[in-house]
Amino acid sequence: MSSSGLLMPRGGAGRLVLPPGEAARRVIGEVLADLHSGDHRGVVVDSPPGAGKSTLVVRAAGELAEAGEPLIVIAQTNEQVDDLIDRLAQAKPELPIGRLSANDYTATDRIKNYSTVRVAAKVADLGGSSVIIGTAAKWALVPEGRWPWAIVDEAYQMRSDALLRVAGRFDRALFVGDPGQLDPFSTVETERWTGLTWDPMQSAVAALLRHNPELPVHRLPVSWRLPASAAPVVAEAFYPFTGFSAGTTAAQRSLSFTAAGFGGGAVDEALEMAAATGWALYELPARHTLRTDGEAAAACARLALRVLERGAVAVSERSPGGAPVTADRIAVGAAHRDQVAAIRAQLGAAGDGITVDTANRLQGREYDVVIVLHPLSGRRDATAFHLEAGRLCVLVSRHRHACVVVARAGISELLDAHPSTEPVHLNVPVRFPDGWEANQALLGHVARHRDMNSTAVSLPSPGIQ
Amino acid sequence: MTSISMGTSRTTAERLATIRGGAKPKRHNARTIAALTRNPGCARRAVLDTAGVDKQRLAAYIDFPARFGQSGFAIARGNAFEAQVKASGAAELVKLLRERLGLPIPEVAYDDLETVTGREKETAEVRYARSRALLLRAAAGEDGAGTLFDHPLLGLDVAGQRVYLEPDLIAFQHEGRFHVVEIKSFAVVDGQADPGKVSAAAIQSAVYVLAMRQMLAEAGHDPEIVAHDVVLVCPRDFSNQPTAVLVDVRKQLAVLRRQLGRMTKVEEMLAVLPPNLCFDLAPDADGVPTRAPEALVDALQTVDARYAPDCLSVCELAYFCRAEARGCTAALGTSAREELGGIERVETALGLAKGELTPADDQAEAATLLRNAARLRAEVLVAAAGAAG
Amino acid sequence: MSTLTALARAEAVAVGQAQRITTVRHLHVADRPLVFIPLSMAGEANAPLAALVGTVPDDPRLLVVPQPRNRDQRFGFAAELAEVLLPYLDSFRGVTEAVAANRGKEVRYRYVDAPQVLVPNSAGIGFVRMFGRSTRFRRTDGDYPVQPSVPLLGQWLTFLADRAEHPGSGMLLAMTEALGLHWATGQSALEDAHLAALLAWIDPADGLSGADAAVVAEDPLRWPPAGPATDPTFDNEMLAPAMAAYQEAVGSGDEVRRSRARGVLEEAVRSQLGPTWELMWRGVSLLRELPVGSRVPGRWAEDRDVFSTFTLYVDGGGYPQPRRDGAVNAAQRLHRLERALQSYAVQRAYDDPLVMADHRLTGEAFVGEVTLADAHRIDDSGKRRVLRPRIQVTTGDVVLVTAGAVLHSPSRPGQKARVVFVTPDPASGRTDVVLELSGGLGRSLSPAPGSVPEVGDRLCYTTLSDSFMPPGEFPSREETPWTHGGPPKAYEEPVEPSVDDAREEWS
Amino acid sequence: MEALERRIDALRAEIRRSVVARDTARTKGLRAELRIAEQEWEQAISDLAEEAGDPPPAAAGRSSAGSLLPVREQVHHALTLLSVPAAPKLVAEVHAAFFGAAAAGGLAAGKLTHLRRDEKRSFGTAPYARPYYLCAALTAEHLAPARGLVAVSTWPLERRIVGPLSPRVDFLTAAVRVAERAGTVPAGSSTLARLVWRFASNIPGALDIAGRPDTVDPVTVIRAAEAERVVHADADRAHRAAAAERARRQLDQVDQLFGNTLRTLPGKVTRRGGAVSRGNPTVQEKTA
Repeated sequence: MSSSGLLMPRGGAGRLVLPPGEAARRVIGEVLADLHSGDHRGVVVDSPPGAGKSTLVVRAAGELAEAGEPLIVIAQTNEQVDDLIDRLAQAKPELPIGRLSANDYTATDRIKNYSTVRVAAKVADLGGSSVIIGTAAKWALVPEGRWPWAIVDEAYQMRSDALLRVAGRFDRALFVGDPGQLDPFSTVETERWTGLTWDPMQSAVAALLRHNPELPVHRLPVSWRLPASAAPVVAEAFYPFTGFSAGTTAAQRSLSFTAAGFGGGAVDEALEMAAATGWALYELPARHTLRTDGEAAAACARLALRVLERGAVAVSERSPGGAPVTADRIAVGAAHRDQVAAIRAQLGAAGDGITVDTANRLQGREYDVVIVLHPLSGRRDATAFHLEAGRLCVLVSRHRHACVVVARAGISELLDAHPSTEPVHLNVPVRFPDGWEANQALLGHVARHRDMNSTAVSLPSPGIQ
Repeated sequence: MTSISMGTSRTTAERLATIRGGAKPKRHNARTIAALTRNPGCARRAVLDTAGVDKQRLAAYIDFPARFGQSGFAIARGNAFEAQVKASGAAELVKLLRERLGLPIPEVAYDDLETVTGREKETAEVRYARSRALLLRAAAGEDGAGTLFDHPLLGLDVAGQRVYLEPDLIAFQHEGRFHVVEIKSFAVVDGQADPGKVSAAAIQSAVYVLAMRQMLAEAGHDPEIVAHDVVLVCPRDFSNQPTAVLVDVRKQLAVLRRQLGRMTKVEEMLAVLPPNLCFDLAPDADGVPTRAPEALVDALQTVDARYAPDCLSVCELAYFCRAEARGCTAALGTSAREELGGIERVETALGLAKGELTPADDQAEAATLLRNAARLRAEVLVAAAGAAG
Repeated sequence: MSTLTALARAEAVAVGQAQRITTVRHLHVADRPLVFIPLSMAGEANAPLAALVGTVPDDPRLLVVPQPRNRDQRFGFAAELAEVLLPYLDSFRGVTEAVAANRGKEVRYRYVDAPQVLVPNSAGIGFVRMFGRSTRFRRTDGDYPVQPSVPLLGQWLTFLADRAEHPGSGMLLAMTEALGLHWATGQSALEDAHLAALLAWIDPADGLSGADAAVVAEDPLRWPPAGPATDPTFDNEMLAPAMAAYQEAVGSGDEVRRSRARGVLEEAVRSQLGPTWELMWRGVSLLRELPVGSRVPGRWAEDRDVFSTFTLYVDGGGYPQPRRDGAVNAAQRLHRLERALQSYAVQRAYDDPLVMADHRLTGEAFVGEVTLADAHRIDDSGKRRVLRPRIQVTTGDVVLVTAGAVLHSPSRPGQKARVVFVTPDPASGRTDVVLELSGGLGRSLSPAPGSVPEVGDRLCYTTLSDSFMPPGEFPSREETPWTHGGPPKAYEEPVEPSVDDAREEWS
Repeated sequence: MEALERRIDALRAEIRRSVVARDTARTKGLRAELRIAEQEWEQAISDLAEEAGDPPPAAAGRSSAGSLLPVREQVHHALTLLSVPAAPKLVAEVHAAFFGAAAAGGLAAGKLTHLRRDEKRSFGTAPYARPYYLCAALTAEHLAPARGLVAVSTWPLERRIVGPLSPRVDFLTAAVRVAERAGTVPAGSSTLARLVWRFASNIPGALDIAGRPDTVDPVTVIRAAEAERVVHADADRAHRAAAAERARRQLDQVDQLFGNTLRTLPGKVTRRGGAVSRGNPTVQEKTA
């Protein structure tokens, strides 16, 4: 446990003793102090959504490299690798950076622009780089070499076995990630390893801490992404024991529309609600549907397009004068790939540039406005997949301004009738929050942002029993 | 329906007594309370359980006997193991608690709460009072207030009724903190046990934790002094030696609180049921229920069930509900129903797939999917038959 | 469950009989499988009660443990089982074949056939695993010595149980799962775990619908459960009295009485095992009737490889498998299982158009006709000119692949097809997909004959690929990193049977 | 004969069905029928055996089971060795370890439960007619018979009374006694070694590192058990003495030996909680 825990607001905002900027700075200072002290083989930093994880990684990498400590960075996807290189190269224009890549990787434009960045498939070809960055999958193929330091980014998305394969490459490591997001998974179903501290199917951080419980765990206390309207809600539902607060005030962020809503009806009402309060529930009549519920997909698309049509403008600490919410600042999130395909089809050419993706692939991303197709919408019964707290957490924590949840009525009843028959395994730490509880908590909040006059209430609602 | 005005003049308890009829109520215990969490969406089960109807007898009488039953071997083994762990002042348990939870050497006091006065049969009230007195004394942190309490009798309010629970367990207290110890005879082999059995044990233990917390809270103590970690004692590997594992039952506690809270909604459920609804199994002189099976079947059909194949392993009435659900996609399992586009009936799904039925508005998407599937299936099977022939 | 399988279940309900969900058989059925039906004692941790075992339908061997709580009898059962199983395993250690290894630089040998053990259901596999666990660490000396065959049996049972976890392996199969892989019944997957009910749907008795036949099959008095758990009323009403009578007869010292009581006991358990024995062989012949998939022999060859390797290990006096996998072992095994699972799924789809249809329905594959073909197209945009033929495939299937995706065709392994354009035609409901081909075209700038599909060809393209995936690298056990507890200490991963194992307290 | 066997099979099947159906009346009737059929079958079998000239099956076990006298002696031996009230199972194990399980009929644990009732009846008709009686241990709180314990009447009341610490103290005392005796037996049997080991494995510091039955050292066991007993002894002794004093004042001869079962004693009124009055009292069936 680190002393920074003392600064943590318990159960949400409101009790922060320090201004957010100062609280965050202190934690980062403690993290760096722990790194430099050399007292620990590993340091873990839990970072809630938008709490400045990348900033921390870039800063730690820069400081370690400048101190002359050869360093590797292990990320989980190629996109994350490119993101990190982009930010690090900007922050440290002199720093020689190596990008370890697969043979068939072609550097993206944003990487090509940096003269300090070299790309190669072998470590030997990256000599002279102070920092070498690659994916965990790529590092697993590096048979030798040992660096004094590693930074493992998105460590909660990494599986324990992936860490096992790369851990021989470093003496000490900084592990950074968001514990509230989706756990890694395997296509193989087996209980062979459940209960083992080294169960390869758990997250890398879980394995690390079960073997090294004495390692310091820091928590970044402030979300710079989530607005004041969302941080307490997300913190309470998904980070019940640690919490975090918003780095900005309600006054610093606002969303408005330049074009008036003509005949948009329920869609416009939902958007107005979202602009005013940060949340909206766009509720469709109760019905059991296919996963690819056409009506719901259409609603998601309509909402996203309407944000563009109405010329939404976002005012924030970054652009106090307001910036237009362009297509690349809008995302639609869903649970399944076929839902994504259905929504994309509904968006058509008008929605070019709007991101539509599954929760898994939205992890770590950020937008101004996010439309969420609720994973339980239209379902007759919930499965562990649909109830997973991490999935919902990812979906409702991507936005800087507003989140509109699209759902069919009846989710609350569905949750009530959900049987609790989960098997229990010995010696497996219980994961919190429970998906059921988290779903109830979030739904409870969002339901207050449902305009009773909106949605297609004129249609008869069959009701779900 | 017609009952709403009637319902107001009768208390829920009377109403439930009518439903039960002349038969004695089936008693709740930790297992039946735990069972409430298994299919909370089923109104049929909720009504029968709340009224205390003997579902197994009912199911058998209408010719859909449940296949439950416990082997005498399993019962004997369970009792023998429990006796062994509790023998000589629970010597084996003391050893495990010393090893697992660092119980200090002086903490060995053992109070047997099963007998109070040594009589063959003691009333629940007497036993409950003694359990309560001793546990509260321990909660108050009195000197020499005891460490191990065997067979405490606990009480819990279920649907507005007090239910007594007799755990086969030992409540154990140290430094003002209570733990529930649950002794089970399934094996822990190399640190793993049957997850279904652990799950059942966890939810039963949670019932006891809840009951103890309720008792303490009523007496003005902090309920949280009953730990959410229960001590599960099982035989290790293939031997008879006990081993102890801590099981975190926080999730189970949340589930129980939720479902017990829901049970008060039984009034709403009863309000829409016929006022004369009755599942009377009272027997005549020959031991045969006086009501005809057909009448009971009729009564059952007035209460909606929510059948899923999982019910077969947990609910005594499942075979009846399954027969009733014949031809429903639900009977094929929840995932099959989902894959069939949530269409209720099998023949509808097939009709839509073959294009023989015109889909209703809300079936259009499912119909497209089913037609596609049927087309592919037919195409491949015809080709395969052609190749074979 | 896929929509196609769900639809087949719906059809089964309507027709009253199980429906095929594959066009071929996806597993190997041995010429001489060993059928093994274990029963265990209720309430005990995997205590064998009885078993019926054998390779010939009309010659099952009955093994009975008159007092399952008795330790000596339990290992006596193990020794008896070893008497059947070990010679069966040995019987495959005759003829070997040479296999090229290490890119043809080396040769290794494998047996031309391998054992196949069939149990009724997945709980039967669980029994094999647990019985392997309880026997492989037994010692042949010291306290409670067992016969040398017992720990050996334990190693083999553990080996088989591990193989059963391996997707696509056929060395230890559960009959319910083998049948369920090929037929969809009109009941739920949960009910399919009941062997008698499952077979009642696949092969209902004359004049009965599958549903009615299954209800009959569920009556434990007519069709006793296929084990390892016995019916509780059987335990209480038949087995308990028979055991007690046997116990008493033993106590009486009267040999005649003892053997009579044993006869009663054997009759009782035989009555529980016999019906399942018949069902097992009916299942075997139903499976044999299916035409075998073309990639099945390849997977069986892998089984034979693994069997050959393990015989060498056992012959060399290898230690019994550890109780639990160590950190490195666990990661390696997960990697192997994931690879096997993926390749098994792809192979089944490639072998079987009905399985591929699942992927067509979800848009991961499509079947269509080649409507345009430019076999000689040269791509000269790069450093050197390369042959990149293009074809257009027109399909009525749902197409969800997007431009840039790389597809494969089961009938043209080794050739990649990159999606160039996808053009749906809403009017006809058909979609044109333009593909650019690479690989498998020969070495020159003009394609080898037959290497490019021609107009009119009907082809399947899919995102599934069965190309070789190189295995991952792992640290050695001694190099287990500090993040995973460091190198295991000797006592954490005991590989040798310890005195502790012999000393376990028994009832 | 075959018809009889078929009938037995059919009856068993019917019983299984009626058990599942919870049809108790029918099950009872069927069981009675089955018993008769089985007796007929037994008879037929022995008739057959006699016809064939086989000797009639030995009736071993029956003859000795009729008398409880030897069992009584055995229990007395074992309890005297242990010197503390003990559960029937332990009594049986101690007897088997030291005196062998030779006695015909054995010391089946179940039998001992009946024994206590037998003894009480005997004492009631002719008090002190026997040199000792197997009697109850008494709970310190209510002076009621303690569940599942047997004691000897010649012991002082203090020893027969059990308070909360007594089970542990008695367990440790028994461990000492058993280890002492085991130390005097040359090359003790493996049953004895296992008994000592079972005690030792629940006492801190009583086992060596190997922890095996064949390496248990009685002296170590005694030392470890004594060390722990000292921790609890004073409190336990005081508690027992106070309760014994109360028993001598309040109980008659019979109750002093067999426990008070008729009333709750004055001075120890059980508090009746307010929460007890509602609902139907339930004694839950055992969950295995």
